[in-house]
Amino acid sequence: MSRTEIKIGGFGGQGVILTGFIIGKAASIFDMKNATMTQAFGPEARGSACSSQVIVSEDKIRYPYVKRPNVMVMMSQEAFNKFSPQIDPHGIMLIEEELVDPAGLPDTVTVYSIPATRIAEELGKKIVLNMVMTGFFTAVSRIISREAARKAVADSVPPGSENLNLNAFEKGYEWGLKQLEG
Amino acid sequence: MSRTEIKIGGFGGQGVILTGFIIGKAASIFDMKNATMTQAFGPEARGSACSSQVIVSEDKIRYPYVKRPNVMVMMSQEAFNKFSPQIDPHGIMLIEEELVDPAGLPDTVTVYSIPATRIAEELGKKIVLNMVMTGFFTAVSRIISREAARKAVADSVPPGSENLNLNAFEKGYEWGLKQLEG
Amino acid sequence: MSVIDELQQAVKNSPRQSPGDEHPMSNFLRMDRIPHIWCPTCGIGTTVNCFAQALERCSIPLDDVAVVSGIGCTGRVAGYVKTDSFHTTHGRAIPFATGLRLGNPKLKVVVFSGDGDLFSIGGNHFNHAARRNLDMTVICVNNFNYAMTGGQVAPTSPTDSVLTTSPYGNFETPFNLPFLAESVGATFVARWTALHIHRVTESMIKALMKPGFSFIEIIAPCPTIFERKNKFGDGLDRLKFYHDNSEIIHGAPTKDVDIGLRNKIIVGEFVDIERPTFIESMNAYLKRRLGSDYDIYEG
Amino acid sequence: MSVIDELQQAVKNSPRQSPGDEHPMSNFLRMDRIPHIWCPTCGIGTTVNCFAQALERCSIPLDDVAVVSGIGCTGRVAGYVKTDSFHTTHGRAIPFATGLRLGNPKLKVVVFSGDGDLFSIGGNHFNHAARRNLDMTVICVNNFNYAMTGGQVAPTSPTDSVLTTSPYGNFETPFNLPFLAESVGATFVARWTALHIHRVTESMIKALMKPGFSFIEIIAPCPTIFERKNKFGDGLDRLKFYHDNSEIIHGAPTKDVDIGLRNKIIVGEFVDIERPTFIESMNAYLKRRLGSDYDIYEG
Amino acid sequence: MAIRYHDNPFGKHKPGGPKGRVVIVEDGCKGCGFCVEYCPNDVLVLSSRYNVKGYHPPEVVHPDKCVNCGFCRMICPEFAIYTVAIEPETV
Amino acid sequence: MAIRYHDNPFGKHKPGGPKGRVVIVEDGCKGCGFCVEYCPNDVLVLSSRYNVKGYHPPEVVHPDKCVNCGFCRMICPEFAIYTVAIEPETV
Amino acid sequence: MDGDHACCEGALAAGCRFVAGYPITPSTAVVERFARRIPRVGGVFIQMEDELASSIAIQGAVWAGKKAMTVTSGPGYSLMMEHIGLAVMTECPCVFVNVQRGGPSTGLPTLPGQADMMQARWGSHGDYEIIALCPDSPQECFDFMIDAFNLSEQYRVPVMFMMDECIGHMIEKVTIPEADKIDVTPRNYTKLPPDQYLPFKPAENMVPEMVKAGDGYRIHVTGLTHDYRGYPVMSADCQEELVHRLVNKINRNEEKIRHIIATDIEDADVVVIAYGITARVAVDAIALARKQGVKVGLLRLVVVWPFPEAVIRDLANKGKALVMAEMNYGQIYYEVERCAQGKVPVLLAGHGGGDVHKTEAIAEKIVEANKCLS
Amino acid sequence: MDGDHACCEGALAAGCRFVAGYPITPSTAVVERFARRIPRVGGVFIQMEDELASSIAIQGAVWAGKKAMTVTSGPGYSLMMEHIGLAVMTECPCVFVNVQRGGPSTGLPTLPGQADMMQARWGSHGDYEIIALCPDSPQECFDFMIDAFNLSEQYRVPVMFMMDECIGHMIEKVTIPEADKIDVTPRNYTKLPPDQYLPFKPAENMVPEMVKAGDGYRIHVTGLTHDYRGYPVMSADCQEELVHRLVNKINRNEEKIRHIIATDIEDADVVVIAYGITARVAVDAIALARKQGVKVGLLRLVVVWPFPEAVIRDLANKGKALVMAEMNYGQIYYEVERCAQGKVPVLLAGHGGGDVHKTEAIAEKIVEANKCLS
Ligand SMILES: Cc1ncc(C[n+]2csc(CCOP(=O)(O)OP(=O)(O)O)c2C)c(N)n1
Ligand SMILES: Cc1ncc(C[n+]2csc(CCOP(=O)(O)OP(=O)(O)O)c2C)c(N)n1
Ligand code: SF4
Ligand code: SF4
Ligand code: SF4
Ligand code: SF4
Ligand code: SF4
Ligand code: SF4
Ligand SMILES: [Mg+2]
Ligand SMILES: [Mg+2]
Repeated sequence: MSRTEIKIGGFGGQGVILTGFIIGKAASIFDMKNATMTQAFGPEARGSACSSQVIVSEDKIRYPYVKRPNVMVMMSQEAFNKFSPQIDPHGIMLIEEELVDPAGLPDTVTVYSIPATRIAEELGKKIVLNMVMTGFFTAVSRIISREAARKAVADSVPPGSENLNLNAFEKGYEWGLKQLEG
Repeated sequence: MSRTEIKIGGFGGQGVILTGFIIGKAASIFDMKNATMTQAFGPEARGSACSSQVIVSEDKIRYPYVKRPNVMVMMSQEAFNKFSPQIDPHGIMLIEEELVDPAGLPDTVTVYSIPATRIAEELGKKIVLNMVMTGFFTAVSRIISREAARKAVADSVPPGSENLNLNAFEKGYEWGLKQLEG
Repeated sequence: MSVIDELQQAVKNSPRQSPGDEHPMSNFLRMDRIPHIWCPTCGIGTTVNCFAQALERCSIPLDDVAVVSGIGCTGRVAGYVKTDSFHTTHGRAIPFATGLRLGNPKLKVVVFSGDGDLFSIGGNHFNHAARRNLDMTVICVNNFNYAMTGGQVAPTSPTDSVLTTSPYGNFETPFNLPFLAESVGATFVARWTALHIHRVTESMIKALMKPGFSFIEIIAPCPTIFERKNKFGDGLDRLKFYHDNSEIIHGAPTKDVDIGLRNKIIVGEFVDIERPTFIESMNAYLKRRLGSDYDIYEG
Repeated sequence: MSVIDELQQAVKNSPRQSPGDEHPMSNFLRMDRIPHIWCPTCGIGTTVNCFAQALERCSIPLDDVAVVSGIGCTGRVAGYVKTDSFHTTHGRAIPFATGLRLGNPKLKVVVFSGDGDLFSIGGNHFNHAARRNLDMTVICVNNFNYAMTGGQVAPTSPTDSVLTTSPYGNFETPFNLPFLAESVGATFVARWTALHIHRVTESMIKALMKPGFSFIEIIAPCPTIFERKNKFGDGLDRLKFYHDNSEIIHGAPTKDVDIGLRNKIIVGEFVDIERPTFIESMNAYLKRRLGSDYDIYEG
Repeated sequence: MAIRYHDNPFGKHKPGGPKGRVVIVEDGCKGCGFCVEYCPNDVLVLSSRYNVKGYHPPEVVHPDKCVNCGFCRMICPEFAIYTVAIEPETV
Repeated sequence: MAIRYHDNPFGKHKPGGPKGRVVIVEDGCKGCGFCVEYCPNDVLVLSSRYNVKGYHPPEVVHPDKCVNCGFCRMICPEFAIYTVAIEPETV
Repeated sequence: MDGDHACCEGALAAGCRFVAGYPITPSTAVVERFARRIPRVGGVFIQMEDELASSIAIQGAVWAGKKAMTVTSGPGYSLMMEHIGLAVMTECPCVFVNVQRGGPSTGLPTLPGQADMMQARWGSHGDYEIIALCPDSPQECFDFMIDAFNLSEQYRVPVMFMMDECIGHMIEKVTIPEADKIDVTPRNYTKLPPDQYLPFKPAENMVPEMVKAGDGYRIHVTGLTHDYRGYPVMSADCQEELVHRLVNKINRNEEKIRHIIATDIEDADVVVIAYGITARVAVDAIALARKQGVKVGLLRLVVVWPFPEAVIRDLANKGKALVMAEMNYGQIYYEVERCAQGKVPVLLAGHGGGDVHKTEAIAEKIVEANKCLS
Repeated sequence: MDGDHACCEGALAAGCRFVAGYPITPSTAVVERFARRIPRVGGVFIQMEDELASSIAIQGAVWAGKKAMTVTSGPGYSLMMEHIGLAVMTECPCVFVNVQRGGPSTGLPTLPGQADMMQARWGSHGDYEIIALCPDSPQECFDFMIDAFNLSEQYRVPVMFMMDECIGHMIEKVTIPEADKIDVTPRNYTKLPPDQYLPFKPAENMVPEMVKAGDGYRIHVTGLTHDYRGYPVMSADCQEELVHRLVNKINRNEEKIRHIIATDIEDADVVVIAYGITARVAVDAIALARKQGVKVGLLRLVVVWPFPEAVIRDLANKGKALVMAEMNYGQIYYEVERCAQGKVPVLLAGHGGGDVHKTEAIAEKIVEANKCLS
C-alpha cells in the first residue's frame, strides 16, 4: 500500500492533534516512511470539533490531504457524523466506544471500539485518552510499528509524563490486540 | 489678458500663502473672474521657503499651475533666487526692498520695490508685512480691484484685526501708487 | 450500558429542563448560541452571568445597552449577550465604543474584553478614553495571558508566570491595572475575582449607573492554559485559591495593589470620583462659545 | 543704506564667527544642517543645547549614543544631533529604540520627541517600555499641541486651550504625564521648563547615567502656534511666564502635578526608584533556567 | 475535598428563606463542580455518569434544601444550571 | 522691559570669575532675545539692524562684563551665539 | 475655498454628522474645518488618539445611526488598513478620505503623490472590493463627497475618497447648491420587525438592509466570517457565500457605479487616461501634442475602483493607443495594460511624485504612443 | 516538524538573532518556538505590545547590527503596512512572515487563505517594491527562510515570507543541513572610513553599503525623502532619484531574484500557475486532467514578487493556455492576465479560502482552458 490515509476526529481537549502528530512522527522518523500531517481546528485554542489527518507513504507526498481515509479514529459523535461518510469502503473505523455510536457505516467497513475515556480515567488522567487511542490504533491498523510508536510517544509528551503516557499507550495496544483476536 | 499668472515667494511666517489667498479671493469672489491658487511650502508648519501661485482668468482654468508668471512678488532673497528665472520677459517683479537684491533680471522686466517689513514694523506688527505687500500688488499690477482686495482682506484676517490689516494694505497701496507715478 | 444509554436514563431521572422552563437569563443571553466556545471550568462564563444579573437589576432598558468586545476568549462575550453587540478588531473595542456612544448618547455602552486586548494592543485607547472621561464601562476579564491564541505572556502576566512565550518564566513586570486606570483618569475603578459573584454584580451596577469612564477588573481562571502551565489545577482549584488569597480593601491606594504570581490579591472598589464626562464638557463649552448656534448634543 | 549693505557693515563691526572659531557644540550637533527648521523663539533648540551639554558632561562616548525621534517639530531633533540618529515614524520611536537597545545593549538610547508623538499615537509604547523597564531615556518636549501639523489639540493641551481642532476651547482633560509615567513603571521622572536650562541638563545627566526607563518632560514654548493661539505672546514672554509660575517641588506626589492653562507649573524630579531593567531580568531568569546553555546577553 | 469553601461565602448571600427547584441542562454541563462546591446548602453532587461530551454533570441530592439563592446559576460558567422559585403553596 | 528675569536666574549659575569672548552667528539669529534677556551681566542688547532674514540680532555692548557662563549659548534656540574662554593672560 | 475645506462641506451636505480624525499633512485642514463647523449642524467631531482609533470610531458611530467619515494621508492611511477590512466585512457604510502625498513612508509630507491607488484597493488582508473616487478640483471635492457618501450607503461599503496634496491645498471658487437640490441617499433601514430581520441577509441587489443599535433588533456584528444572523461560522462554505457576495456586490454593479469623463475620444488615435490632479495637468500636454498633430483625447476616471474594465477593453478594441498618466511608477497602469490585452500600445507617463507632471513629459508619451500605432 | 517551527529554524540558520512578534493564529507557533530557542543561540525574542511595535522594533535591531524578523497573520499584517514602507525607505534588511488565513478582517482565523498576496506588494502607501516568497512545505519553510534573509541583505529590502495556515500547521519531516553547508549572506558593511562614507549612496548594484549604530559613523536615518547623506530633502528631484532607485533595484534585478519551478511544461498545452499550498494541491488536479487527455504542466512561483513577467509572456507567446490557481478571487491572476497580453486564454481557479481547492475545481479549469485553445 503506497499511500495510506488516516483521519482522526474529536473535540478539543481530547488530544486529536497530538495523536496525529505521533502517528506521523512514528512513521516518518522512526519507520523511515514519508508522512504528512495536517489539522483542522475550531476557534483558535478552544474546545470545539477538530480533526487531524495523516498520510503515510513510501513515496514523496505531493497532494497533502486525505480524501478517502483508509483508517479513521473517531472520538466524538459529532466528528463521527461529520467525517465517517468519507471513509474508504474497505477501510477500518476505530471509535471511542462510550462516546460514539457507529451507525450507518457500509458493511464493508471494519469497526473496532474501545472505552478509551474510561481506561484513561482509570489510569488517573482523563487527558491520556489520546494515548490509549494511539496504542489502539497501532495495534489494529499496523501502519506504524509498536516500537516506532512508543518512541514517538516518549518524544512528544511533556518530560516527566512519559511513563503515564506509555502506560496508556500499552493499555490501548493490548485492547487492540484483544479485539483483533476476538 | 485672458490668463494671468502670479507667483508669490518668501519664507514661512511672512504670510505668503495668505497673500495669494487674498488675491485669488478678490479676483474670484469679488471681481467675478476665475482664479486658482496653489501653494508650496516646506516641512509642514515651519519657517522655511514657501510660495504661492495664483492664476486669474476670464475662462475656466484647467491647467492649474503657473509656468511663466506675469507678476512676481518676492519677499526673500532665497525665493527670488529660486523663482525669478521663471518670470515672463515682459512681466513685473515686486520685491521687499530691504530683503531682496533684484540682480540678474532681464531688462524687459519692470521692478517695483517696497520696504514692507519696515512699514509693517512701524505699524506695530511685523506680521502685517503681507498686507502691505498685498496693497502694493493691488496698486501696481491692477489685476484685482482695490475694492475687491479690501473686501478680501477684511474677510480673510482674524476678526478684530481688520483695521490693522486694512491699514497695512492702504500703506502698501499708497506706496504702489507713488511708485507708479514716480 | 454505554454512556449514551446511561444518559438517556439519566435524563429521565434528573431534574432537567422541561419544555416550559427557560433559563432565567434567556432575555440577556443568546441561548441559541449555547454551548459557547469556552473551555470547561473557564471563568469567563461566570462573569457573563454576573453581567446579566447586573443588567437585570439595574433599570436600564436592554434595548439601550450595547456591548463591544475586541478579540480573544473574553472577546467572544459580545457574541453571547442578547443586546446589540459588536465583536470588533483586536484591541479596538474602546475606540469603536467611543464612536458608538458619541453617535448615540442614549446608548449605555459596555466594553467587555480581555487583558491582552485591552492593555497590550489596546492600551493606548484605554488611556485616552479614560482621560476624556468618555461614558463607558470597561470590564476586563484578566486571566493573566493571551488565552485565545494558546497562552502567550501578557502585560498582566505576573512575573514568574510560565507561558508559551515565557517558557523560562516571565521576567517582565506586569501592569498594576487599577493604578494605571487611576493615573489616566478613570472615575470608578474596582477589582474582583470570578468567585466574588455578588460583589462583581454590585460593582457592575454601580459602574453602569455612573456617568463617565468606569473600569472593573475581574481575575478569572483560565484552566486550559494559565492554570495548567503554572500548575494551579483547574478552575475550581483556582476559585479556592482566590478564596484563600484575596483581601477586600475598599479604597486601597491603587499604587499598592499589584499582583504577584502566588501573592495575596487585593480586591475592592478603589476609586470613585466625580468629574464631567466628555459629552457634558463638550456641551458646556460649545454652548458657552456658540450660544444659540449650538444645540445641546443628544445624538 | 539697504539692509544688505548695513549687514555687510555690521559683519565687520560685530564679534562674529571668525574662521578658526567653531561652535563649542559642533561635536554634538550637525552644524552642516543649521539653520534648522524651527521657528523663531521656539523652545526646542534650547532643549537640544541642554542635551548636548549633558552629553558633554556625562562620560558616555558619543559613538555609543543613539537618538531616536518620532515625527513632529521635536521629532526633528534626531536630524540635528551628531550621534547615530533615527527619525522613525509617528509615535513609534520607543519600539524602534527597544529594538536598537536590545540589538546592542552597549548603546545608550535616547528617545527625543514631542508630546503628541509620545502620548497620543505613541502612548501605548510608552506604557509598555516603562513597564518593562527598558533601558532608555525618553525626553518629551511638551509644547501642549501638535505643532508640526499646524497646531491641533493634543492629549497634553490644558483644558481651555484654543487650538485649530479645539477652536472653541479644549474641553478634554490632559494627561498628567509624571503620574502616568509613574503608574506604568518609570524609574526616574522629572519635569522642567525650557527656561530651567541647568536643571534640565542635570536631570538629563542623571537619566542618562541611570539604568532603566527614565522620563523627562520639558515644557517649551511654541510661539508660532500654541502661544499665539492662546495669546501668550512670543517665546520670550513665555519664558517669563515659566519664571513667574513654576515652582520646584522635588519628590512631589505625581498625582498632584497636573497642569492648567494659566496655573502654576510644578517642576522638579518626582520619581527616582530602583528596579531591575529588562535586560538584567532577562539575563537573570534565563541563566537560572538554562544554565550553561545560556550566555549572558551583551549584544 | 476536605475544605468546603462556601463555609464563608463571598458577597452578601444569606441562606434560608425561600425554596427553589433546580434545573440542570445536562448536555451543557462541563463538570466543573463550581455549583456543587459553592451551593451553600450542599444540594448538589457531581454524578458519576457521563454526559454526551464525557463530563460528569451534577445531580440534586437534597432537593428540599435548595433556597433558590441563585449562587449555582451565577457561578455556572456554562449557563447549565438554574433554579425556579417554588411557590410556597406547592411545597 | 521693566523686569529683568535674570535677577533670579534658574539653576546654579554663579556670575563672576572667568572671562569670555562672545561670538554671534548673525545669519543664524532669529532675534528671539533670549540671550539678551537672560545674560546675567547685561552683556548684550538687540541691535536695531536686520540680518538677512529680517531679524534683529544681538550685539555685545559690554564685552568686558562677559563671564563666559554659557547661559547665552545654552538658551539660544538657534545655536547662534556662544562664547570662547579668554585666557587670563590675554585679558 | 480649498479642496480640503470643500471636502468637509461636501461631507456635511451629504449628511455626515460624525467625524473622527487625526491630523496629518496635507489633510489636516479637513479635520480643522470639521472641528469648527460640525457643532453648528448637530454633529460631533472627535480628534482620536491615532488613525487606528479614528478608522474604527467612525464605524461605531455608523452603527449608532450616523453617517460618518475619517480623513488622513499616506502614513495614517496605512494604519487604517485593518479597519477598512472590518468595514468591508461588517458592511459598514463610511467614507475614508486620503489626501495623497509623496511616499513611501514619511516621504514628502507637503508635496503631492498619487501612489496610494493600489493600496486603496489591496491594502487590507483578504479579498474584498471597495469604491474609490478621485476629484480634480475643490468643486469636485464638494460634489463627489456627496457621491462618496451615497455610494457607501447604496452598497454598504467603505468608500475611498482619493484626493492629493495639490487638490487639497488648491483654492478655487466652490459653488454650494441649496440643500434641497442635493441628492442624498438615506440609509436603507429595514422595515421588518426584529423577529423577521436577518442582519446579513442580502436583498435582491446583494446588499442587506440595515438597522442601528438601540432600536431593539439586538444584532450581533462581527469581523469573523458569519451567517445571515451575523453569527460566526468557521467554514469554507460560509466564507464562500459571504466573501463572494461582498466582492460581487461591487464588481457586478461596476457599470452602475462607473463614473468617467471622456473628452475628444471619438476620433482620437491616442487616449490619455488620468485621474485627480493629473487629469487637469494632462490638458496642457494634450494641447501641446495636438499642436504636433496628434489626435488625442482624454479619459478621466472619477471612479477608479471598481475599475471600468469594459471601457478600456473597448478603447483597445477600437485600436486607440493608451497613455496612462499618474503620479507614480505605474499602478492603474497595470490595470490598463491588462485590459488592453496587448491590442494597442500602453505607455506610462509616471514619476515618483513631489510635483505634478511636466507638460512635456506627458506630451512626449502621447507622441511616442502615436508613433507606436503607425 | 510543522511549517511554523521550520520557519523559525530556517531563520535561526540564516543568522536571525532578533525576533519581535505578537501572537496571532495561525502564526503563533513561530514566535513560541523563538521564545524557547533563541536564548540558546545568543539572540533575543521580545513579545511586543502589538504588531506596529514588532514591525519597527526589528528595524531598530537591524540598525544595531542584528538580523531580524517578525511574524504575523492577516490582521497583524495589515497593522505592519506603515513599517514595511519605513523599511523600504530606509533600506532596512529584514523579514516579515505572514502565515495567511481566511480574510478579510478577522475572517477565518484557523483556516487557510492566500488573499494577502497583493497586499504584500501594495499594502503600504507610496511606490515601492519588495520581494515575496511562498514555500509549499515545512522543508521549504526552512530552506526558503534562508533565501529570504539572504535576499533581504543583498537588496536591503524587506522580504515577505508568505506562508499559509496549511503549511504553517502541516507536519512533515524537515532535514536541517549542517551549519557550514548553509549559504548565508552576511550584511554588506562598508569598508570606508566615516569621513568618506555616504549612507545612502548606491553602489554599482544600486544598493548602498551599510553600517551599524555604535560604529562611529554617526549616521542619520529618516523615513523622509533623503539624499546620499540621509538628510531630508523635500523636492521632487530627490524623490525621483531615491524612489526610482528603490523600485529599480528590485525590478531590474528580477531575473536574478527569480525562483520558479516548472514541471512538464515543455510539451504542455495548458500550464497551471500556482504558489504555496495550492501548488501541491494542483498536482492531483493535473493528474486528473491528464487522465482526461489534457497535456498540462505546472509553473510554481516560489518568488511571487517581483513577478516573473518575462516567463509568463514567454508562455503566452508559446500559445499555452494558463490557469491560475490561488486561494482568493483573483490576485496574481491579474498579473498573469496582464502578461498574457490577450494571446492565450487565462482562467482563474479561485475561491474565498477556508480550505484548499477541490481537485475537481482546478481540473475543470484545466479542461476548460484546453477547450478554449482549440
Ligand atoms: C491585530 C491582531 N493581532 C493579534 C491577534 C490575535 N489575537 C487574538 S486574541 C489575542 C489575545 C487575547 O488575549 P486577551 O485579550 O487577554 O483575551 P483572552 O483570550 O485571554 O480572554 C490575540 C493576540 C488578532 N486577532 N489581531
Ligand atoms: C501616522 C501618522 N499620523 C499623523 C502624522 C502627522 N503628524 C506629524 S507630526 C504630528 C504631531 C506632532 O506633535 P508632537 O509630537 O507634539 O510634536 P511637535 O510638532 O508639537 O513638536 C502629526 C500628527 C504622521 N506623520 N504620521
Ligand atoms: S483558553 Fe482559557 S480563557 Fe480561553 S476559554 Fe479556555 S479556559 Fe477560558
Ligand atoms: S511650530 Fe511651534 S514647536 Fe514647531 S518649530 Fe514652530 S514654534 Fe517650534
Ligand atoms: S439555588 Fe443553587 S446554590 Fe442556591 S441553594 Fe439552591 S442549589 Fe444551592
Ligand atoms: S457549575 Fe455548571 S458546568 Fe459546572 S458542574 Fe455545575 S452545572 Fe456543570
Ligand atoms: S557667557 Fe553669555 S550669558 Fe554669560 S555673561 Fe557672557 S554673554 Fe552673558
Ligand atoms: S538667543 Fe540666539 S537667536 Fe535669540 S537673539 Fe540671541 S543669538 Fe539671536
Ligand atoms: Mg487574557
Ligand atoms: Mg507637541
